[in-house]
Amino acid sequence: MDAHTLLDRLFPTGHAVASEDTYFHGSGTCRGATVVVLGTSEEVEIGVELALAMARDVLDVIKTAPRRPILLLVATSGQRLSRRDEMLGIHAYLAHLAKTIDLAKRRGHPVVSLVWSRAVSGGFLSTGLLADLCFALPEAEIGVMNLPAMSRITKIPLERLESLSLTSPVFAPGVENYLRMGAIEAIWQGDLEAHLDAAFRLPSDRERRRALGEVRGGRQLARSVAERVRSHERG
Amino acid sequence: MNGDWSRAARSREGRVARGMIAGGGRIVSRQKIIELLEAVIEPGDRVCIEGNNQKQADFLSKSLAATDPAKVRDLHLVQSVLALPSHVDLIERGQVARIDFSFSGPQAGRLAKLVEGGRIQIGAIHTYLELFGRYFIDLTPQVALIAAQMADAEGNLYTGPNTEDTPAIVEATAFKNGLVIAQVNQIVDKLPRVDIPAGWVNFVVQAPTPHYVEPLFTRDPAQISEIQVLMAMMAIKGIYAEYGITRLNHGIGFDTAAIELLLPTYAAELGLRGKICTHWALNPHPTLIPAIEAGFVKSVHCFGSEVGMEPYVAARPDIFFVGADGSMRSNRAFSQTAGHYACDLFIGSTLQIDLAGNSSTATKGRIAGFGGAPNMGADARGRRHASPAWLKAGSEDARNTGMPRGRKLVVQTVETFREHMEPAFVERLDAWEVGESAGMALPPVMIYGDDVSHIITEEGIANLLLCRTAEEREQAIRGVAGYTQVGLARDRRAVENLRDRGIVRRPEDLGINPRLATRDLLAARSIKDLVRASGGLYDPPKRFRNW
Amino acid sequence: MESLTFEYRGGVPIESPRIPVIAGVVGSGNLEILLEAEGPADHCTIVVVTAAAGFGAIWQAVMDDFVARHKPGGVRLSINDVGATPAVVSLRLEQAWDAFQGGSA
Amino acid sequence: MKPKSYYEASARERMAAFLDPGSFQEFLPPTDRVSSPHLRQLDQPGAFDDGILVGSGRLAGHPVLAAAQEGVFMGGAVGEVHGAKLVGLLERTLVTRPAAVILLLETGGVRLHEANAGLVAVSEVMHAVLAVRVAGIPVLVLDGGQFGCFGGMGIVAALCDAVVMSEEGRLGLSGPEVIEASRGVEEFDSRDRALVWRTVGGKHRYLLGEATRLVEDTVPAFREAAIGLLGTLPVFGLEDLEAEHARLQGRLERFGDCRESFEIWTRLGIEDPQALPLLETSAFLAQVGGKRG
Repeated sequence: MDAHTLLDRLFPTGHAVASEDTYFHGSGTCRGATVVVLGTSEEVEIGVELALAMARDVLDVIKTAPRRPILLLVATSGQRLSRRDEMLGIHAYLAHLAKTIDLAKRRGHPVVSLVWSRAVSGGFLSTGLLADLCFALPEAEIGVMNLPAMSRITKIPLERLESLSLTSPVFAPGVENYLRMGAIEAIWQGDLEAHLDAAFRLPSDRERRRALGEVRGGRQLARSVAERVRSHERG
Repeated sequence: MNGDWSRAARSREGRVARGMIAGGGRIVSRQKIIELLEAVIEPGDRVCIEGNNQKQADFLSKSLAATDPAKVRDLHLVQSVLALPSHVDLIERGQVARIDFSFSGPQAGRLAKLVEGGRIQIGAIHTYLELFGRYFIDLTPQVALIAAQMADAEGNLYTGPNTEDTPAIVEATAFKNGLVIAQVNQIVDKLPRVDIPAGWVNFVVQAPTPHYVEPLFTRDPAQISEIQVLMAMMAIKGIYAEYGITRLNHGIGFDTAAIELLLPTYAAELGLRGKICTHWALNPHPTLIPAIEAGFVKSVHCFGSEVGMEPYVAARPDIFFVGADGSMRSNRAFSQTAGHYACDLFIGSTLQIDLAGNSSTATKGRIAGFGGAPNMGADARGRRHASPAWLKAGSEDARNTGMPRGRKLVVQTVETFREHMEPAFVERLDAWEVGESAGMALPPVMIYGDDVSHIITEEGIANLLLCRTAEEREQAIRGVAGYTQVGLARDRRAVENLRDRGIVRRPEDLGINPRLATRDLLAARSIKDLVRASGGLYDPPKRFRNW
Repeated sequence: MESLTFEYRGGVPIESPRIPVIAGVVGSGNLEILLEAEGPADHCTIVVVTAAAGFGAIWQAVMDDFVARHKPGGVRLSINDVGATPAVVSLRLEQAWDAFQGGSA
Repeated sequence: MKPKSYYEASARERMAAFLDPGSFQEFLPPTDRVSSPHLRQLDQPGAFDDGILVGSGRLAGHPVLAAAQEGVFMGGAVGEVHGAKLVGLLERTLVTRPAAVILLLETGGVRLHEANAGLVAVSEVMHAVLAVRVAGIPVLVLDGGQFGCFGGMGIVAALCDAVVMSEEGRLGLSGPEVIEASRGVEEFDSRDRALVWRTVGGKHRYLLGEATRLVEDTVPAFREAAIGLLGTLPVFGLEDLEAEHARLQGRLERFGDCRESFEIWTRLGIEDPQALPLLETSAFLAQVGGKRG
């Protein structure tokens, strides 16, 4: 699916989105409400320029359109792998983007993200995962590293990783796995407009993903361990 | 018999004449180097391609491996190392019939395959000094391909800090009707000093890139373990201090680097400054810098230089052998001689030690050789001058009866298990099998057991000098072999008896608390600390930096 | 990976109470040892999880020596190992024991 | 004897020497054996603390919460439990309101053996750090360990109020080895350590303004710097982010075409930039003065 098809399905009554290469931003109308759209396509690597451009748009939305819902459409193969970007401090650019999204949420903008193609590592951390709620299309790919590469680095035989990944959601890429982690709230099929409309009404809080992860059997310890530290009696 | 006494001399004249045509003069352009080599080398020649574990005549070696195998063939290589891929390429191309060498390090696996496949005959694997000796007896090169830093237009050479093997090779070749061809990094109007006179050199070529130099003796202090610190404490307190070791050589490795870095701290606390480790035969190890700066060291003569140490060495002419031009002079042959005859102690590590104390670094599927260790790690039977350390060791040696004499201390320092739980102590050295599979007349032993005076492990020190019988010797070795099979099979009572006699000594017997063996004792814990200690003079290769 | 358990009796009961100590770090060629006051007063239980399988006999010998040296009673040692050599294991054991006795790790 | 090197110390040694003596109280200590449930099935030994210690203590008398990652254990990488301990500590802050939270980070980022749980955990750490700052409690990062601070935790560091680094510290997103593996040695020669350090090391990060303080590689030096930063007030409004935006935009405009850190240092107006890597920290600070990006 290309970005236009996606936007048409999300906003069948209309959208005005400007596209600059692999980054698009604008707005769409969802059941009569205007939604800010910020998205990437073609599995772009997020480098310092793109992170800064996105942060600029988020700041502008905060200034010009108070409390307007924001939809992040995520398609990224991760952060840009380049010595020059590292030299310039790409971690700080992605952190800045994250801070702007966080500020938007605190200023009353509901923020929802949808992974519609790929979402990998740093690119995902500083965009989609910052949303109140994160959704995915069934054909999306989410992960940190493919199993052959993981096998090379960890020196664990590929066959072992492959067979374990059939039962364990914890290391192999996959939308279903992230659903079980609690990171993906739900997978959207069928009427995307209806899903989007409902998403902006759903409650969300910081601990929801942990709770979901536990209920769905993906992260059985994260919630309880965090809770034990938080409420530890000494100190 | 009548008299044609100049056949070899005429042969050289012929070669030189052919070379002058092929190369277009004494100073040969690099484009013509292959033609030159094809013109001057004859089938069956003994050829030496200079190279050691540091500098390499790499351009000439590569050029030789690009000559026409129909013209340049049946060579007999006589050289210190087979370290470059091009050395082995030459053999694979079928241009070499036989090799006599000392060390093959990185190419050890490829060489083993060629030998197994019957593609090459090995004359012998020598020590450096031994091979240099044979240059002057029966393995004199007809052609020597050498490396120098600079030449002038006449062909005088400057070898600089990395002189290494050059004098030995050139001396043998040039004065026995051989041909000397030098690759240089630069051709200049005036040399800083003349290391090799033009009259001993036939052709000079400027290489496209400076000859390769390996920073072989650089050990990053960050990688020294607490166990190595502990063993270094034992070496200093249990051996250096007890014998009063002032003249010595250290093998390469983290074990000896740890000793060097404990001199200004631990040894100084023991009051040993000026009493031990004053005179060295040693490459300029960066890890020796703190000891030099602390005033521990009076003199160091070097086999070769070390990448990045040149400015520091040049700024310490009271310590190092530095020419009037201000740069160091090294000489492997002389330093090996010094290590053999003028030092009271050698300490180094190994991969395997057997029950008699024989040690070897030869492992299956590799033919590596030992370089200089066997000369450093051997009692010099020809030594006649006395020193307190030498006399004390001699007086302890249970085999010395009758006529008093001294002996050298030869110390092996090993952790009982290496990485991946490979035991350092074995019933039978791999060298037996290696020797058999390579068709060698002898198993490749690095240091023979009867030359070893002490073995240090994390468990303690075994003094083999004091052992009266082979059985005692075996139990002394088992007694420091830790949890290896060899160590576990010890006779515990016998070992305790040896301990009572001071033959086996534990850290606590030496007054050393292993829990105090921490990296905090190291005078430098990083390469940067070494740079600091040198006052910024040491300029380490970039791969060793973390700044 | 392999799990090994060693049980010893006849130890000298430690003076209680003792604060648990940890020595070392789980990393290549290294190990962590957790020493706790636990179990019957003359027992010493040692549980080793090691990345390097097949060295049970060596672990046994190292632990036998440690127990013979200190006669720990009412003590549990828990070890996570990534291929530490016996030299390192022994050193960490001594460090842990020393700290357990009230010294510093 | 020299003071304890921060670079060489273990997480536990750092924590003990960093906080006021004897003040550290650990939550979920090793005796609780709260370790990774995922490593064992991949034949990897776990650690009793899953490579991170979290707890409370005092810094120059002030109550603080603190966490320290152990780089030697799996490169300090974040797994499910490791991440949850960090998240729990940060959230505890909102309840106990200490003077600051101090993170002694040493990490390659997400632990591959439990990559999905790790990635989600890092995102929760990000949320938590921001929540703590919004609550008016400063979050300070110390970065001077052997494994540096990379991956998602590099982003986390940049979310905090201040970062204290030593020259030995490294801070970035993708590690040099990762970039070399996927883009080739021409892009980033990870074995050229001098290049690595002038690209992501403490001095360069200080010059860019990404490291708030640059200190000598000793635990006491880190401690002193952190004490000095205790009064830092988190600022986190729209204007602050606009200022941050302008700063990052300015950096891109000024240095975006540079291929080497030396060029950046030259443009900062520093004399003899080639000499900077060799300078001791104090000499370095004197040489660069206020010339920072």
